[in-house]
Amino acid sequence: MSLTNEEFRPKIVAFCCNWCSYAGADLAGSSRLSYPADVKIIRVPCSCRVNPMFILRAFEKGADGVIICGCHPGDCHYSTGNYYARRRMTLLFSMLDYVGIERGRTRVEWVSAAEGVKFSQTMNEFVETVRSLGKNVRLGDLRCKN
Amino acid sequence: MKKIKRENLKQLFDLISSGQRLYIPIKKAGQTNYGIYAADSRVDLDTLKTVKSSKEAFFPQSETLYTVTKENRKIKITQQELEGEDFVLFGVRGCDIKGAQVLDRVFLSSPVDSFYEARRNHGIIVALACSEPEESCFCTTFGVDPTEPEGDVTTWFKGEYLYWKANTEKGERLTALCSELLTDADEAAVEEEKESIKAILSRLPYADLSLESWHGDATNEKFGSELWKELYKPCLACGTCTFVCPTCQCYDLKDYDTGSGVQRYRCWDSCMYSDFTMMAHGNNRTSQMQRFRQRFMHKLVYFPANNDGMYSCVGCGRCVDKCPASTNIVKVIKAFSKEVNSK
Amino acid sequence: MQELISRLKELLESGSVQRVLGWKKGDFTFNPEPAYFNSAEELSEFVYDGFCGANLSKYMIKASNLEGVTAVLLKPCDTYSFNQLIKEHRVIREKAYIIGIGCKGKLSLDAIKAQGVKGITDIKGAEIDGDCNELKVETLYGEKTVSYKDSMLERCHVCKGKEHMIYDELMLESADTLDADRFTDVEIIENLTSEDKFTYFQRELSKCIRCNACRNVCPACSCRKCVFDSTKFDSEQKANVDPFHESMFHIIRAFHVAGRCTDCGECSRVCPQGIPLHLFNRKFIKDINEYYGVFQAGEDIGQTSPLTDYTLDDMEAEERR
Amino acid sequence: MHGIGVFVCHCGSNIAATVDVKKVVEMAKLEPGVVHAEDYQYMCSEAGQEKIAQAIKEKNLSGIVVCSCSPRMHEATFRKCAEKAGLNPYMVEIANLREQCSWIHKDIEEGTEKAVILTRAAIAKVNLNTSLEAGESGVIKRALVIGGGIAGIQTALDIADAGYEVDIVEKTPSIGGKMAQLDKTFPTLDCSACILTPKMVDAAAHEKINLYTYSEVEKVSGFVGDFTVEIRKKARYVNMDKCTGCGVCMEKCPSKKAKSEFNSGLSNRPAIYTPFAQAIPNVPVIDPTQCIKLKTGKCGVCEKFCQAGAIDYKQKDEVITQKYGAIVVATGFEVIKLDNYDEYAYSQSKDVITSLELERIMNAAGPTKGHLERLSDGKPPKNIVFIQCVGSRCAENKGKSYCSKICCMYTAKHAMLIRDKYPDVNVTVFYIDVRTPGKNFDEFYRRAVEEYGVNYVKGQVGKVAPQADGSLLVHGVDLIDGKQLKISADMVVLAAAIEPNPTVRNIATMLTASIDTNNFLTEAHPKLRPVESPTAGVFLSGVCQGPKDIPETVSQAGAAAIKVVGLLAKDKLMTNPCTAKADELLCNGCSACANVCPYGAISYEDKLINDHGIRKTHRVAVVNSALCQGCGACTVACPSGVMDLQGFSNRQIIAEVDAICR
Repeated sequence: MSLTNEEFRPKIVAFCCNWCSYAGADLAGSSRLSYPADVKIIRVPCSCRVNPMFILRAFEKGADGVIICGCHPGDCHYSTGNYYARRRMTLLFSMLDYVGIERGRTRVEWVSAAEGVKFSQTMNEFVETVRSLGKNVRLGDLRCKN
Repeated sequence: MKKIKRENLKQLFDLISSGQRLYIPIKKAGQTNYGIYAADSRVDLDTLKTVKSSKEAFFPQSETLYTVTKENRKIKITQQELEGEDFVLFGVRGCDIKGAQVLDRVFLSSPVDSFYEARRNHGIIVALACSEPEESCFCTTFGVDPTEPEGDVTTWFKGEYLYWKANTEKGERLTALCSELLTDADEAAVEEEKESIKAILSRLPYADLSLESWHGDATNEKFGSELWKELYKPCLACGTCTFVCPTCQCYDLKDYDTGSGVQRYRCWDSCMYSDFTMMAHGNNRTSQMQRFRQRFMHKLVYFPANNDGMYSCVGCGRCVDKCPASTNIVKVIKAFSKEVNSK
Repeated sequence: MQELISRLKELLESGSVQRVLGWKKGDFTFNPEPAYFNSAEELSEFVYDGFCGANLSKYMIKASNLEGVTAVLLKPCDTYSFNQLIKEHRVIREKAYIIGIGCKGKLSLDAIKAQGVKGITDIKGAEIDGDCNELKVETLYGEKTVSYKDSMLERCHVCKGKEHMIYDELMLESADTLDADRFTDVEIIENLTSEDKFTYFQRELSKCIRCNACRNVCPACSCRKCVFDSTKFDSEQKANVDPFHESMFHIIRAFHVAGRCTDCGECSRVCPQGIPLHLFNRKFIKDINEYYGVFQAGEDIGQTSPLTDYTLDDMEAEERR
Repeated sequence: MHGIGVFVCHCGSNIAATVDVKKVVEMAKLEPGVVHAEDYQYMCSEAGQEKIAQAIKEKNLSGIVVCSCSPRMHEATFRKCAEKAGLNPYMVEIANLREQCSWIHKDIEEGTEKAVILTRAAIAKVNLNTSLEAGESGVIKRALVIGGGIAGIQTALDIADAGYEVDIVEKTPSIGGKMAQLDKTFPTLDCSACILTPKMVDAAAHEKINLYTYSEVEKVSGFVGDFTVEIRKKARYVNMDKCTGCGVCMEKCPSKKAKSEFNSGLSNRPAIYTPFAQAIPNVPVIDPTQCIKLKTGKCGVCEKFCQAGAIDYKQKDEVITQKYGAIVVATGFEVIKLDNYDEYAYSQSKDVITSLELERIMNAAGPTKGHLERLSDGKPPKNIVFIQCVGSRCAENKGKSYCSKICCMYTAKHAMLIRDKYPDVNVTVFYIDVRTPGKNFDEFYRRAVEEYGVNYVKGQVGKVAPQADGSLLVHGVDLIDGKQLKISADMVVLAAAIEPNPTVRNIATMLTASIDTNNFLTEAHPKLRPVESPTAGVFLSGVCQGPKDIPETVSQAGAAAIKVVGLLAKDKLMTNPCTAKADELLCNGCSACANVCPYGAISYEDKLINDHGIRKTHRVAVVNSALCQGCGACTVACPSGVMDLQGFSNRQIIAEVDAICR
């Protein structure tokens, strides 16, 4: 069913909170902690800015995995944003799971500005998981799969 | 007149579909709709009405018209290829066939819709008489004969057999293709079946539904009626009636960016929607009453006015069955005749 | 029933309400439609029986803009929706005089037809005054008898109970119709393999014709302009052009009503393709109950909706089962 | 008409080594809207910025993308550069080609491919950017301090000294707070009243400070720079202008059964009272629950004796409305209720007391006139046991998980004072740890042990059992010796945990300031913004933010004051333009957005909306851009997508998604 060959390069969209994970990604960069180039980061002010529409849109247009990174619970720059994000994403991802979208294609991770190592590790793991799942064929617009 | 045993129908479908696409009512997840036949399809010719009508075979819910791609800073337009292969549309009821005739008026009059035309030319219709009409049927009001629907081939179920009569040259070709499975039959059984259907038709609850006062010249009289202000009220403004309707033909044109090009496609639209024909200045029908009125005025007044008296309702009764608010064209027709009678 | 009509007349004649929002007889016994009655005379057309399934709370959004007070007939389950609409400022409480009416289970013509009944011309036994045990169905092809229970809408088998959450007065008795657990089907799907889940939903959703009946009937879908009709996200969709859009629409719709959906079952009732749309909403309800504590939208106006709330130690997305 | 300029930075070799910048430039030129693309060694350098400015002017660019290091590094730089060149600073987007591309990808092909995609995403976004203007709002030059303890007093004094008007709202009849109840203070052992009262007097006398005692904040609306607050001045039944503070009324009052709050309930007070002798204002209040006249209509003794004619039984609560530019919360603490700790027999024996009660007993103005005696029989105690961490550092749900921070030090103080004054009294202290991080704190504790011979036992007390002879049998354990101990004591002092004043919940709600699970107010940042609340214009002073001793409280009070002064000194506040905005044409007015807004920035108005010629009044959301901090929580709560975030709009993010997935 799924393509699992070595050559498969998944498209990964990472939504990162400006105050923590995006800075964590910067730290991973300045510490030269590599992770696959498949990961492309979109900067958002807070994990609570991530609308389920964005996630489905990414899958629609051909993403193979979507990851949301925010501040650790309790550390939100806006004090409550990641708490809302946590509920939203828990429910949304549970729903995607329920309609048969492989669980490994979605993930939420809390990464602080100081956690460059965690950022890089998380991305390495996530890409590996998505790669093992192969191309996303269940949740995408077929017209985009050229 | 030919016939084939019911139990051999699968062979017939396999045979037809071996050389061309076969659209046929298929039961999937509890509902029967037209679909492309495959060996494992659950063909369902017993359900009288598919949820969606057969119009989809000629006028799909959405279809790409052309694609725009970009090469460096230049753009390139590629037209979608027209239907180029024959296909068979099997088990079409009289109402849906009449529906196609209504659509022909729209899409085949100048300027001709080439996408529709190509499909229409390549489609071979195998009609099926309605052995068991249902309570919501009122096709006879619109001049449909469900005892002998006009297709390239007309078929009847009677007892063990499906009776088969080719009407056109296309129909003869299909008959020839299936000749190994069809055996000769006399007309008696079919005549008997037609009589049986007629008997039921006369007992249908809507058998007496009258279109008196509904005609192309009724615009002024009907448009301003106070009745609309009450009739529309249950309407939820969904598109169920328009999407199950065999004659609704409105569509929207939209673009979709696939990332490697933009596809311009058209898709069904519904005059019941608040954003139907939305323009920069807003909408020309601003209330649901107006939208509701438009649908019925179009079917029963404007369309006959422009099409030699042909109504764009065929009496299939799908909207009667499916309206979530139990409002429908029959209630509208009746409301007005009550008004006429009370005057 | 007579008592109800008398009371409605009284309300209209006394001028304490300007109109009644109820049901009008259809041209069959089984297709009454939601209707307004502006005078006592008009009530001759009034009906309330097992086929009056529509949740009139949704109509109260518009009725709240009308002059004066509308007497609205709400079944116990409809009152949850009404409460939720008050909470969201979509209806005006003072504009409604709520008659909490009894309910003995609402009928589904599809469920009756699914019992092999064709060409129905008349159905008796759905009267609210009756015992609602059996339906006598007259058809073009003879008379049949079906059990009332087997002919009920899915939602009535998982009834939330006979209690009205909000009302000004109560009329008519209700019956217990609960005989199933509402999460059973969700659990069955949850236990499928990912592949089977996908196959199941694709089969169901491939039938969707995007008529928007589910959305337009839904009391929680009360947006003045739905995202799927607007360009807010570049998200306008008019048709299920692609299997993706079938899923997208229903997932997002369910998400948007999560924590607000009262599980009134209208979406499944009206779907012309018989898609069990409640399975989406119930999944969210089940998850919310399990993850954040049992919550019933519309039960208590003062309660915070689970999606506009949080606790510091909520479960992480990765911890879900 | 769009004209986008793309500027690709080499960052020396930081980017150029693993990204083919020329290729990025060439690919960028093919993107829609791009009319100019170039690369340069260092875009952030003066010469680089000059190139950008020149291109903006010459090509009349409507937006620019700078492909460089992280926006966290130089976004501000390039925005300024754009602004100088006449382009709105919010028409700038950064593609992060260094930290998130060149530095982590070694392969030039891979790096270039990703760089092209990141650039594409930034171009897609900037195509949808709109010019944003930072808004301005005025500042009302007046501050409100909620709470009149040492934290509130100090904050008010510091603000007032800087020249701004300050109001203190104190719910009890006098300012002074908990510190007024203390006898001595550690680590210097000076008299609490001696250092506090002058400050109270200063506050009362300060021309910029206005006291609202016996008053409570009832409603808060508005936002940073412009809060409107309703304050309820509870009826004192004594005319403050007429009262001379002679005290005759209190002496003559026949109703003397009320427990004195000031003496922790250890003595009684009259129905008409001032909490303590040095109360400020020195104007009594009548406790309506105790006053015979107010309860039955008979009596009127105080009125009869009041020569100033200040008694007014008809006085009513008064609600005043005042505007403020900043609000400081200084609501302080309470000692926890000891209901969950009955193993220490607090409810069973009068000789089991809290440390705060001991403060009163030791105080010359206290119930025992400062004599150390048992409350049961008035006898001097011979053996006193102190139990630490009662309700603090509690693992179970029984008490508080946190350390109350002040108990170790005040217990050392108490032990020392007792041993100093009554050398024959044995003092034992049961402790989990002794925590003395503070200037001269550990020295203080060691003096208690070494010089004053206080017996510190590391271990916990399981039970205090009152005996028939009136003594208390303390069952403890000595963890160092590993022995069970039974000590016969005649007084047990509990170092009960402190918790935020329960009124803070209500106040936090009014201020939309967040509180943590323990009801302490949350600071904007635990390290870098410890005296600010996440709600702009709201500041934190004292224990309401977390347990503190007096010196810490006073320093935080000063810090809060300087933050307030910094705010009030501004004439205009610049607001972050990346705020949420509702499309009122389509808003449902459902309140979903307001329910998730941490700043209370969203309100609703009934507005006449013209929807393509159809005019109707709708309830629509209105975002106060001065309050909105731009988190975007509301945008997702909004089902119809009507609430959008400027600078990170739905369509902008969607465009980025599309560009990346293309």
